[in-house]
Amino acid sequence: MITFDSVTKSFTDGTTAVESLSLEISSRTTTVIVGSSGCGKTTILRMINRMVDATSGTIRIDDEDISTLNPVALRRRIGYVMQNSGLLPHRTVLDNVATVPLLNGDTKKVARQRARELLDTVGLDQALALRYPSQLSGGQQQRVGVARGLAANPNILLMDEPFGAVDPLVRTELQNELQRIQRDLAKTIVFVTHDIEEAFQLGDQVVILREGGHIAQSGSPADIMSAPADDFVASFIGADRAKRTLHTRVLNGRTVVLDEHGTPAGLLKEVPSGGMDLR
Amino acid sequence: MITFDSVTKSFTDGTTAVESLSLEISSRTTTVIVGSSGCGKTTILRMINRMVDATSGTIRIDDEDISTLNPVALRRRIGYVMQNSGLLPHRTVLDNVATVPLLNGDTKKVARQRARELLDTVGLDQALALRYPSQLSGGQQQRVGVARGLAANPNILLMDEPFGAVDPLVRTELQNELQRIQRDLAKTIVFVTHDIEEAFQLGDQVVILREGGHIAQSGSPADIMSAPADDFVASFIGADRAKRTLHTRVLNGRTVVLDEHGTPAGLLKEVPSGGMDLR
Amino acid sequence: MEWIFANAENIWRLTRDHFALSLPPIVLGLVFSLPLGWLAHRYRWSRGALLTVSGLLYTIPSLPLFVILPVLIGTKILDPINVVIALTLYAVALLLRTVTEAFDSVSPEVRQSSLAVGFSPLQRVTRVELPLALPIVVAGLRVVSASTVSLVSVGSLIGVSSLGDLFTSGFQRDFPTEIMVGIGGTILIAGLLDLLIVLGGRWCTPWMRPARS
Amino acid sequence: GSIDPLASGGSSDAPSDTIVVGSAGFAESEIIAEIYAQALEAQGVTVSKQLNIGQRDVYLAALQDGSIDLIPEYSGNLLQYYAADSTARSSDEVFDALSSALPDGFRVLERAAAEDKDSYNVTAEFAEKHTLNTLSDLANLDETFVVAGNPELAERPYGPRGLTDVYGVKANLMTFSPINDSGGPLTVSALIDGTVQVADIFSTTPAIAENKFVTLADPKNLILPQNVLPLINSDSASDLVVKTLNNVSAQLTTEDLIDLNARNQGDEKAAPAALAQDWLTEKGLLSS
Amino acid sequence: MYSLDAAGSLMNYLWDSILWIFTPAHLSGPTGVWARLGEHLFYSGLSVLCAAVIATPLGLFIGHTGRGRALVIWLTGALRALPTLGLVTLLALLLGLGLLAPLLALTVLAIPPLLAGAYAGVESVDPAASGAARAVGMTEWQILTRVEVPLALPLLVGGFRSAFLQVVATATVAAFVPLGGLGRFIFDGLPVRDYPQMLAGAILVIVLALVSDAVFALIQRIVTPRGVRVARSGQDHAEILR
Ligand SMILES: Nc1ncnc2c1ncn2[C@@H]1O[C@H](COP(=O)(O)OP(=O)(O)OP(=O)(O)O)[C@@H](O)[C@H]1O
Ligand SMILES: Nc1ncnc2c1ncn2[C@@H]1O[C@H](COP(=O)(O)OP(=O)(O)OP(=O)(O)O)[C@@H](O)[C@H]1O
Ligand SMILES: [Mg+2]
Ligand SMILES: [Mg+2]
Repeated sequence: MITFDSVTKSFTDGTTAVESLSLEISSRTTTVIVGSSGCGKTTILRMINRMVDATSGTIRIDDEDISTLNPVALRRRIGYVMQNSGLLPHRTVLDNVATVPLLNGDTKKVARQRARELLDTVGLDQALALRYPSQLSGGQQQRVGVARGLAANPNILLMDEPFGAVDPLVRTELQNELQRIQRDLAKTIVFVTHDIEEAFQLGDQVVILREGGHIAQSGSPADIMSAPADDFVASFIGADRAKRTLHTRVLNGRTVVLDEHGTPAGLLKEVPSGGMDLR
Repeated sequence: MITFDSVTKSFTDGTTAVESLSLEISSRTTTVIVGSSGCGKTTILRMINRMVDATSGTIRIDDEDISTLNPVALRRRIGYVMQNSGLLPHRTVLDNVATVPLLNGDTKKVARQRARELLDTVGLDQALALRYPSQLSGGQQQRVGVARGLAANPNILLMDEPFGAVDPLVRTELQNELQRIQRDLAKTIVFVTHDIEEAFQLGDQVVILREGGHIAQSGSPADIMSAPADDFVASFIGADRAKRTLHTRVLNGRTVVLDEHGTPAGLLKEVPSGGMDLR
Repeated sequence: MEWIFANAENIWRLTRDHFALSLPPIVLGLVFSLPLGWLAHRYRWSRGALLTVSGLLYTIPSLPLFVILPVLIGTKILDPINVVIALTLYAVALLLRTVTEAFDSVSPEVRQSSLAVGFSPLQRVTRVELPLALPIVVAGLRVVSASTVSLVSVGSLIGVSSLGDLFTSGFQRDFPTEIMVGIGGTILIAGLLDLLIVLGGRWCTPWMRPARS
Repeated sequence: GSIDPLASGGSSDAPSDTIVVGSAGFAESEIIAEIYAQALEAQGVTVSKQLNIGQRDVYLAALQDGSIDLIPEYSGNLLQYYAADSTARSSDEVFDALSSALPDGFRVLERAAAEDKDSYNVTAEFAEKHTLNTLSDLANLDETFVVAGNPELAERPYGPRGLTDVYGVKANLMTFSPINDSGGPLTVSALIDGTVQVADIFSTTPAIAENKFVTLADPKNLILPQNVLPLINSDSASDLVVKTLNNVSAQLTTEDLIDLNARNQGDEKAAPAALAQDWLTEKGLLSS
Repeated sequence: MYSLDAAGSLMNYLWDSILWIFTPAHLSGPTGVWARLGEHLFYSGLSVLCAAVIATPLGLFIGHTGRGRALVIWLTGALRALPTLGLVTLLALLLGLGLLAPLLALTVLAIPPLLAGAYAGVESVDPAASGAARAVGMTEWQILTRVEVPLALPLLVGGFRSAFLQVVATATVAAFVPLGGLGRFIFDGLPVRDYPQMLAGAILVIVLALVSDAVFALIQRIVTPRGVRVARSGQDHAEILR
């Protein structure tokens, strides 16, 4: 479990990126932090592995105050995946993934063996192992990034808009892949995005932020969709917009779900007979 | 009307980007060409204003073979909007928009007057007129790009992933804005994207391409959604995927539409009572 | 032509001397400018000072520098070390800016990611920043090498022999062939060093080799 | 000499029984230095060479700091360097004065008959037009004229200032044009094409005769006698060395110099080392 | 020990040479400091101008069309390796006394930076900007003159800046063949080891170089299109934030 207790971060230039944030992130689930640009998502994430140090307040990992830990050692036991993969361009795919085990003192052989296994885990062809990052497609690079994040076999995986730069088809693929991996490994994933769709798809828990790292609402996707806490959330998730306001129409013998623009969103599986209130 | 008649484009390095394409693009509607990366979308678009010349076949605009036209003159009567706006960084917003009227021989005064009107058309504050592109947000830059595309009052507007680089919220805003403008101006818009959602939202007509500029299916969004031509199209529009397979559930007293992952897609407006077949 | 054969031994000796004078400043220039360049890249306060001083150094005309150095550092006046030191100063002056820019050019993303992965500060410099700065450094080194080889010949004016001897002697004897041989030799040396640098650079940066696919 | 820039002292650190022969930055000095060097080598002396050093001030400093041990010199100029106000005029006077004017640790050996001195030359036409025979006649010129010479001539006692002081040449009519080729081809062509009217050219330069230049006579001995002689670091002047060099000086004549220079600068472009070898062979000085 | 001595003697020499410069007899007249400074500027300016006439159009052409890139790289490399001393002596022999030989040698020296500046300037223009210009119907000439050149100006002027700097410093070597300019002080001082005079020459060259560098820096600022400058400062800001 990761606990933020009244955490504030002010930068030297006076910007207060996060103000008095308290938050609990449960273990072995995916928590998605979502919010628009500049609202403090990256700052929150980086405070967890001390790439950014909090100005005040306490952050605990399993009840251990991280400010007492050595930052370099801390980072080596937390996975980190970022946008544009952040791979080291001068090292092969294999060596990129093997970086963390090597830093942790594994022998070259062991580290590479581990790296090869991880390529399988993230669904990358072993044939790519000796390529350099620039020789991979954007989607492949992101997979390598995920593999590197998992290399130290960390309990915690921090992901900062990891799929922000790849095209929508590949993005969907990577999202599905992440869900598959998470079913197997059950890490504590903290995932940052500004795409509410992505947040809803991936998050067991979704935290919607407004400016200054203030929490607007947090909860499960369905909860948030059905009961937005306020107008900001409603507008953020698009509940008040034509796109979220759906109706159905039968076409070519199938029930198509359309939004108010007439844009099709999908096909309805069963006609709901009143539906069942899960509450 | 724009007509492609067995058009092929091979580049000097041997890549055949478009092979024997025949296509009709109706006037005063929006045609969206959608396909994954490298399938030839940009090439098709650029053949229309002769930034790329076809290797064989004929392209006609209103029955006029464009290969007989002067390319520079042709381009001045066709609007073009591209990703990252392609604005001239050393000219102010106003001068960027005024570029085309000036090239067409308007006086500076007339051109600027026209440019100011266009800022209104695309919903940009006049206060921004004297700023430089770098002083605008990504979304504002794209609006300027659209304004410039409209500046020569062209019949045809070519748009190459114009909203590909802005974040999802702004993107939605720009898409809505484009639909509003199109309702007023009714241009012949050829719009390229790799986002099927965007294609469905904006297109009167959607052309789905596969590799090599081959048409997989073309038709209205609802048609394509309800009757995908083949597996490729079905998979491309996601009809076979969990995301497109929707069901409803009542939560907090509202009917939420969910996909197979349980990700909410929106709220259902009215419970369909059997629906109405529009065919 | 005849003259060349008759004087082959002398030309070869001068070529060797020229090469021997060119190499140390290039190597030393690199050795000094790497740490200094990193300093200038890393610390804002040092950047202004270092870049200004190196800019100033570069404007000193070579001849007076050759002449005044022995007076300043107590070397003998015909000692080739004077030329080596002076050319090393120029090499540092030229390279410092390039090295600084090379370190600047390492993308922030890669920096962040190396931080996140848990490299220690020293490891980040030696294993990430330095290798990634190399391609630009190599480009700068090529310029330095060409200009050093060219400047060595000025040493002939103060009695440090190199292919430049052929310039002064050919000039005094109205003998263009001799000068052309000197120029040819200089270009040859420059070409050879350039080749070495390019090959060395390639060897050090295997990730730059394959074309992007 | 061979160069190892990383060795701290360069070639001057050669073992002390090695004699480093230097030369000034012009061909004749280099040829004579080669003659000295090869003659010494023939007698079994270990020799290394550091030729083409530059002008007097530089190579004397090099002799002073031990970079070189031996260099060919010219008696008059050397005397003027150490005793600018010396009144010595004849060849003997100059040699005697020189021997006492030298700083400690330096000595000169026997002088050769061979002489090569600065000389002021004009073209035949110019001499005829203004009836110029001697340097005194320059005082009668009433138009501006340009004197060419190596840059340092401007500072020398026998330079433009000397012309004014000794011969009364009008300083306001005379400008000095520095040409850095020691009276070489550029100076010669400048004289021919009229860019300059008077040129300082070494008297042993073949071009004087080739171009029928008129060398202006120097009745007042503004330019001192310039016998070629070895200037040596006293510690290096062993009996064998002294004897060998004196043998060389005994045979070296002005005609020899003109001849050697002609072969060096003319079409043959013979290298100094080869010329030295030819001369030594001819004079029988290579057989030990 | 040495360093103390060295610093001390350097100071003495510098002081002597400053005194030398400001000796009235050395300041004026046809061989005085002012005249030499003027000559130096004249030679440098003229040769950079000549080089610009050759290199700038070539660089712009190559940058615009992308054709001949290999040529530029090869040419700048080869020209850089040409020893100025060799070139100037050779040309003096072939062309005789006068301005032409040193001027040519300096022109050759100035070509690589000018070529690189012009070429890199155009090359650095965002292809989106030039592509957009083509799309709105500018002719190739209009694209070059209205888009690429304005955006390339900072680098273009940068090329002039380093060319001029190099020529100012190297014009001293060209004084080896008879030429005026500040190199005169250096070459006239060299044979007689007149340190104050030589250093005076060096100091004057340095001052000239620094002043002209500052002037070029100013020009560079002025010609940087405003929109680009704004973007730059934004970037700087972002950099500080990292
Ligand atoms: N090193 C820094 N120095 C000063 N201010 C900073 C720094 N890093 C971030 N900020 C500021 O803090 C705020 C939050 O930044 P942060 O990067 O956490 O936002 P974000 O939510 O990740 O945004 P994005 O979606 O654009 O990545 C912003 O206003 C940003 O400008
Ligand atoms: N100038 C060119 N020379 C050679 N090949 C080219 C050129 N331009 C495009 N291609 C190739 O033609 C094919 C189609 O390119 P095009 O740019 O039209 O694709 P696209 O559908 O627009 O892709 P994207 O979504 O990435 O923009 C690709 O394989 C591309 O590599
Ligand atoms: Mg962020
Ligand atoms: Mg495209």
